[in-house]
Amino acid sequence: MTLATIDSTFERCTEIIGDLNFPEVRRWKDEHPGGKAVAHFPVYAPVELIHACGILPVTLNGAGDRLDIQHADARFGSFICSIVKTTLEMGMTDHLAIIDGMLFSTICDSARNLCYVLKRNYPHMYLDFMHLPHNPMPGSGVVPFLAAEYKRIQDELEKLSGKKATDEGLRKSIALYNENRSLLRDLYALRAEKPEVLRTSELYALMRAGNFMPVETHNLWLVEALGELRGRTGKPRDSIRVVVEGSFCEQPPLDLIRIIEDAGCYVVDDDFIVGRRWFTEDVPETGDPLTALADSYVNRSVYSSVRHDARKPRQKELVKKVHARNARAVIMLIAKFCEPALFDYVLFKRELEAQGIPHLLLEFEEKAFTFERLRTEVETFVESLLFE
Amino acid sequence: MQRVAGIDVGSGFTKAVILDSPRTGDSRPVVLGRGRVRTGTDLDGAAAQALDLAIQEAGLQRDDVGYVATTGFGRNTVTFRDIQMTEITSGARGAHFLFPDANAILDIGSQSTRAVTLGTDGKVVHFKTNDKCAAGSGSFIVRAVKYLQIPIETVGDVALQATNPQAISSICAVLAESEIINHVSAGIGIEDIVGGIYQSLADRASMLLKRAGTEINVVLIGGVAVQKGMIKALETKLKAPVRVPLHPEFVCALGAALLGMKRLAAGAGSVLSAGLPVGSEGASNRPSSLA
Amino acid sequence: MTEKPAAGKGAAEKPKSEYRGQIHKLQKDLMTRWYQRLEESALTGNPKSVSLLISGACVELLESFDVVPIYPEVNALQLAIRHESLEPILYAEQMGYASDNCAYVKADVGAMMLRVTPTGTKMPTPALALCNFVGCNVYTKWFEHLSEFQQTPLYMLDTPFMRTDSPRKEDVAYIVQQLHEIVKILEQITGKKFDIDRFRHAVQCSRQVEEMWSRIKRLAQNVPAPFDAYFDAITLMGPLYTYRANPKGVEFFEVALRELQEKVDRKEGVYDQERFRVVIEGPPPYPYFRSFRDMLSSWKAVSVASTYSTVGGLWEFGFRHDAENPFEAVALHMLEQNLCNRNMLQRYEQIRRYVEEWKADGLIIHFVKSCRLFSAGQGDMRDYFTRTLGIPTLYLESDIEDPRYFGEAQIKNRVDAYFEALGHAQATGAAVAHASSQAAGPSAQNLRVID
Amino acid sequence: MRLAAGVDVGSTQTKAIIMSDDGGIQIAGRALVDTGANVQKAADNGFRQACQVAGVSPQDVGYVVGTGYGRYKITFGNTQMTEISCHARGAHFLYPNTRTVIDMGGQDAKAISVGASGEVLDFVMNDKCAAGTGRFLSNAADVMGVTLDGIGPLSQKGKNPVKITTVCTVFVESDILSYLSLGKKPEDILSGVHLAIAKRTISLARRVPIEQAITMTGGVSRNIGMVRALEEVLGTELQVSPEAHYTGAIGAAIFALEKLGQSFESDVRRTANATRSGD
Repeated sequence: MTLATIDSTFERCTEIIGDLNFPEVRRWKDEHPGGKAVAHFPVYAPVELIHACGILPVTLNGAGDRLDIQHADARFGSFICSIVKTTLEMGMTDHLAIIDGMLFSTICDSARNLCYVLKRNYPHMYLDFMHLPHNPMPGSGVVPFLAAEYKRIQDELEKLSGKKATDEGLRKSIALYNENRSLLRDLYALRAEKPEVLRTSELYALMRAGNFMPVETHNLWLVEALGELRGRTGKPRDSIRVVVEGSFCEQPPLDLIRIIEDAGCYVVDDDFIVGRRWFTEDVPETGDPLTALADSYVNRSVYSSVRHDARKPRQKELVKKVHARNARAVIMLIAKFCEPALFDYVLFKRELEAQGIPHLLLEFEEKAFTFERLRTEVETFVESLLFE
Repeated sequence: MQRVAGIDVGSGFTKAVILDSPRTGDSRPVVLGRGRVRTGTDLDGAAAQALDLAIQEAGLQRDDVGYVATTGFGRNTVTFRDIQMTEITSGARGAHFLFPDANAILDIGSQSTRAVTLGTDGKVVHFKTNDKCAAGSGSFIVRAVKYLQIPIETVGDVALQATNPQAISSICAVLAESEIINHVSAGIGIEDIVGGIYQSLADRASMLLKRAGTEINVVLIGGVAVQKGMIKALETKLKAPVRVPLHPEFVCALGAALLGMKRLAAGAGSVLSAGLPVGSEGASNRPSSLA
Repeated sequence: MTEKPAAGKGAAEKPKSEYRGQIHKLQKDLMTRWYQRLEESALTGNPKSVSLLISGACVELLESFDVVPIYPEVNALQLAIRHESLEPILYAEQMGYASDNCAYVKADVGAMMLRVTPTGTKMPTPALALCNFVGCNVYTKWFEHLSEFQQTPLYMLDTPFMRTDSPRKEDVAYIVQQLHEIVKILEQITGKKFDIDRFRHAVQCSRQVEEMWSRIKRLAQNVPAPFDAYFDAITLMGPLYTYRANPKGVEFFEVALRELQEKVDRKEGVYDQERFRVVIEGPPPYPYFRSFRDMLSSWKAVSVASTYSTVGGLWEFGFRHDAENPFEAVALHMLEQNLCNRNMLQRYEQIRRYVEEWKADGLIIHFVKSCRLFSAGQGDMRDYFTRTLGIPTLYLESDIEDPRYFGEAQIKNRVDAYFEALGHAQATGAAVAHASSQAAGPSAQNLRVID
Repeated sequence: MRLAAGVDVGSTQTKAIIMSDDGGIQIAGRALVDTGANVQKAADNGFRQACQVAGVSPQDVGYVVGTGYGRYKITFGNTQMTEISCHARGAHFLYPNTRTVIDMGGQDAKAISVGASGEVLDFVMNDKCAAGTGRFLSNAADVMGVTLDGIGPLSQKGKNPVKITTVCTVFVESDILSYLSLGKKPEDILSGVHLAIAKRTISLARRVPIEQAITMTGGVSRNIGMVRALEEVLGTELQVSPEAHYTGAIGAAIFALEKLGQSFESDVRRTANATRSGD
């Protein structure tokens, strides 16, 4: 497909992420009769595996404000985050009918229990839980363990799709996703360098749209967008450079990201949909592909609140990120009831204060659509840094 | 002579002050007039009305006002503003102006409670708002006294008579009301119940202050600041005196005017004098340099 | 219609529900001894101490090195039950913990910062924070924080979650490999050489304790039940975690089993007349432990089984540590044989067996805000038990640690209404669906939903 | 003729019912008083007023059952029952075909699954957060400057209900204020508020089987906007009695009547058994 201008790309992306009917997934299924789609939460999933089994991976982002919760509350109750409830609500209102399976992993206790609640209510759906390890120590035998876990998942996925994944096919999938991650890294670098050229809300929409389309298509869109953006100019604004941290799973509404920008922030790095950008460098495209994926998970991945890695304390990694992007402050943007992020905040706060980096804590819900309180807080934060 | 107006468009009332520039280098700006009207649904109109009242009280004409700074939830809807800022920023500036040695501000409004720690020059260093529930805010008191059938004006004094205040522990304002009802059912005296309400408000406020960074030298502003029971409960909790401005409601309007004055001195043009249209919202509308 | 017992604050008669035999005294002695050993460790550096989590604990390994376990969870629950949890919770919130974070963690961290211990005795700084997190992601955070605040080395004993029907051989191998790493660390900490025979002995002790503990739990299948498997079980759980792998634990459980068996022989129940038998799911509201117990007592309702008492280990369905294969046994226990590492559907099945085999009238689900491992999805559990199985189910919400989430009047209201309904059913022989598998038939029929 | 009474001491209002079994069970008198700060007095006043209306002396009333939050404060009562049992029984009296009760009061919202003879099969109440109770409505009314009685009818005029993010009773105020500042019509805002509560309530109510016929009870049942919103969300009609407000007291009075007569008790048993075997 050709895209007239970059703006229409962004517009199309915004439409895609706002459509609970998964139009691009439907299109793929129309083009691939009998094809299956397997969904996962936005943190990390071995999409290469899914892809190599001939299945379309789909990253779920809940239902935002487009679906009222009328059933899921009865199953999950108070003090549980939005994405868990809206995902279940989507199931209970047939919005997930196009999805043939879901793969969960060790994100948090609520998301894990969701896997089994879905399993009871949808016994015919492929629902699996994957243990992503927390002990990266060399003596722990972690890489063979994870490779074996991937093999188990692969076997299940092959049963679902009726197609075998070959090593060659796996390497091809790895290459495709390497390209996707590399393009996203380029976009992130471009935004950090020229935030006036690429708004975060735009980058975010472009990235998030990739959750719902084949990686081959997304790669095309990204290449095209990068090309156009390199020629784009923008008037620099008097904004502060901030790193946004904490919304790795439940995703903030697009409008909330706009509010942060409008209040006078240049977001120069973030952990939105961090699962799409999980590896800091390419996954090896040679050797045993499952081992390559497992080894990459253990040794070449980004830090995250849902993964323990004693070698890389998250608070230190965040400070490194702030310096690397030449940011002045951090906005902790945390989904309400998101326990991993709320716990990590304590250590982030200590470290940021020790380093003299100002920060602001905001809690959001993906299903929210009025943000007056948050707007006031972000503006105050900006004012406190800008006003003499 | 350049006068500056600060207008605080709050959810209940809209407040305006007119500030006069200092005549000599070392003197302080002076408040010439104040105006206050119910906000209602026409925010721009309310701001204009409040401004007119303040101008009237100051004995001035509209043309005498050279710069308008707005704050409060309706700050962005005032069409004739030159600059806007949040009520947290303006509250900090206003309180600092009145009490230059204050370290922290506690703003207990009808729905929200905020704790702000101040840097030198009244800059906001940290702030925390009651994020979860409004059981710690003013509207909670209003509803509680409605249930207890005592006039709001006297509630502060009733609380002073408490001998054994009964704590309210619920985090939800409505459930806190059930707790009050349970206390009533258990035959506990009104003064101890009201005393307990203030005590819980003070506990929550102290928590917010701690999370914002300090509990020392606190200035109390906002609608609840006039209630003696609240002041006493806070002082007991913080084990230190708490200061309250003479006109606690106007602190944010004052702070806005003060920052507006700074901007004007830095050479910013005025919408009023230049007759320029004001942008609708967002960054485009924000002055290019606030420093 | 059923007559309601007098209740409310200061109600005159409260049915005696607590059993106080020799068990109680011995339990006190053992727990005191444990705290003394911890204090000794704090004062002299010996014995060495290691922080550990209750669920799926590899306490046998520690025992073989003479290392004393510190259980932050026990610390937290002790604070709550003594009504001392709020202050440390507030302190932790001041440090930046959110009101929605697990209050167990907040109470423990806050108490550590304030240098408060529930018993007033000194707590040692552990030589190692050994995080056997078994399914609870909050545990990983908790120990990361402890390690950070206490400057203690951390070992993340990564336990694969029970995502398949039984543990995979790769899972077992992965854990065994980590256990061997821990052996090396413990050798360094203690300066002692690992002794496989001591390890086997510890494992053998656990095996004996498990056998007796299981038999005790089965005693509650008797009508009347000789003890309350939710409230009284807590008394037995202390020694189970601290002295399981030690001959002292074996001694304790021998006495406990004998005493409770004697009660059964005398047909002595928790109440003079047991009226209701329930299964309780979820942790107790520790800050209101007594009030909650009184609410059930006022209806002469006894809990005959509880999931909370299987947090440490799930032995009543047959699992025993095996001294022949001690490492594999510990690995299996961590993987499969404790409540936390099992998935929701496995928990549903466990509760279903309780209701049937322990002859219960109904199920009480206690949702605790702090623990999403337990609570997330309990609404679905309720749905399964009421609609699919036709078992009368009461759903309550409060917290395990934070007193601010216990609405006494509200909870009492729900408890009373539940037993009013059960009582009505008993009196008229009618309506509220009976707890048996056949209930899925006719009673499920009138449970259609309008959607 | 036997006389019995039910007194429902609620958080804001106390309701009393005198019931007689003279030629079938019927209501002989009713009274409604504000609870206020003295619960005991309110219960006493309510009971006496109801006796007066019924033209009987308090001594003639053979048995009194108290219910509601203040039930333990009723000194003249013989026993007490929870309002859950009483609402089920009361709704069954008003509409014998009732299988589900949706009760919305000031502090509580509950759904009760009711058996053929008015017994509680299952129930669910609002959780630790009071979201979605009647208090939410009165707060909204306050913010909008509309009377509590006025919001229901006004909301019916709303054609384009706004979306309400929060069901937190207090934070809804800022939602409403935002909409007002955006120039939304009061009726559309109120319509949105009613729908938000209805959705939240039904979402919780789905924990029990929601079966036909559904009877709505409690103070909020007088709000037509709420009744319609619930009907919209459920896709079915609700039964709302003019006596809905008294349901708890009615149920309590019936329990009291039962208590008076052993024969009545066995009637219930027979009915229950008959219904079961008829299944």
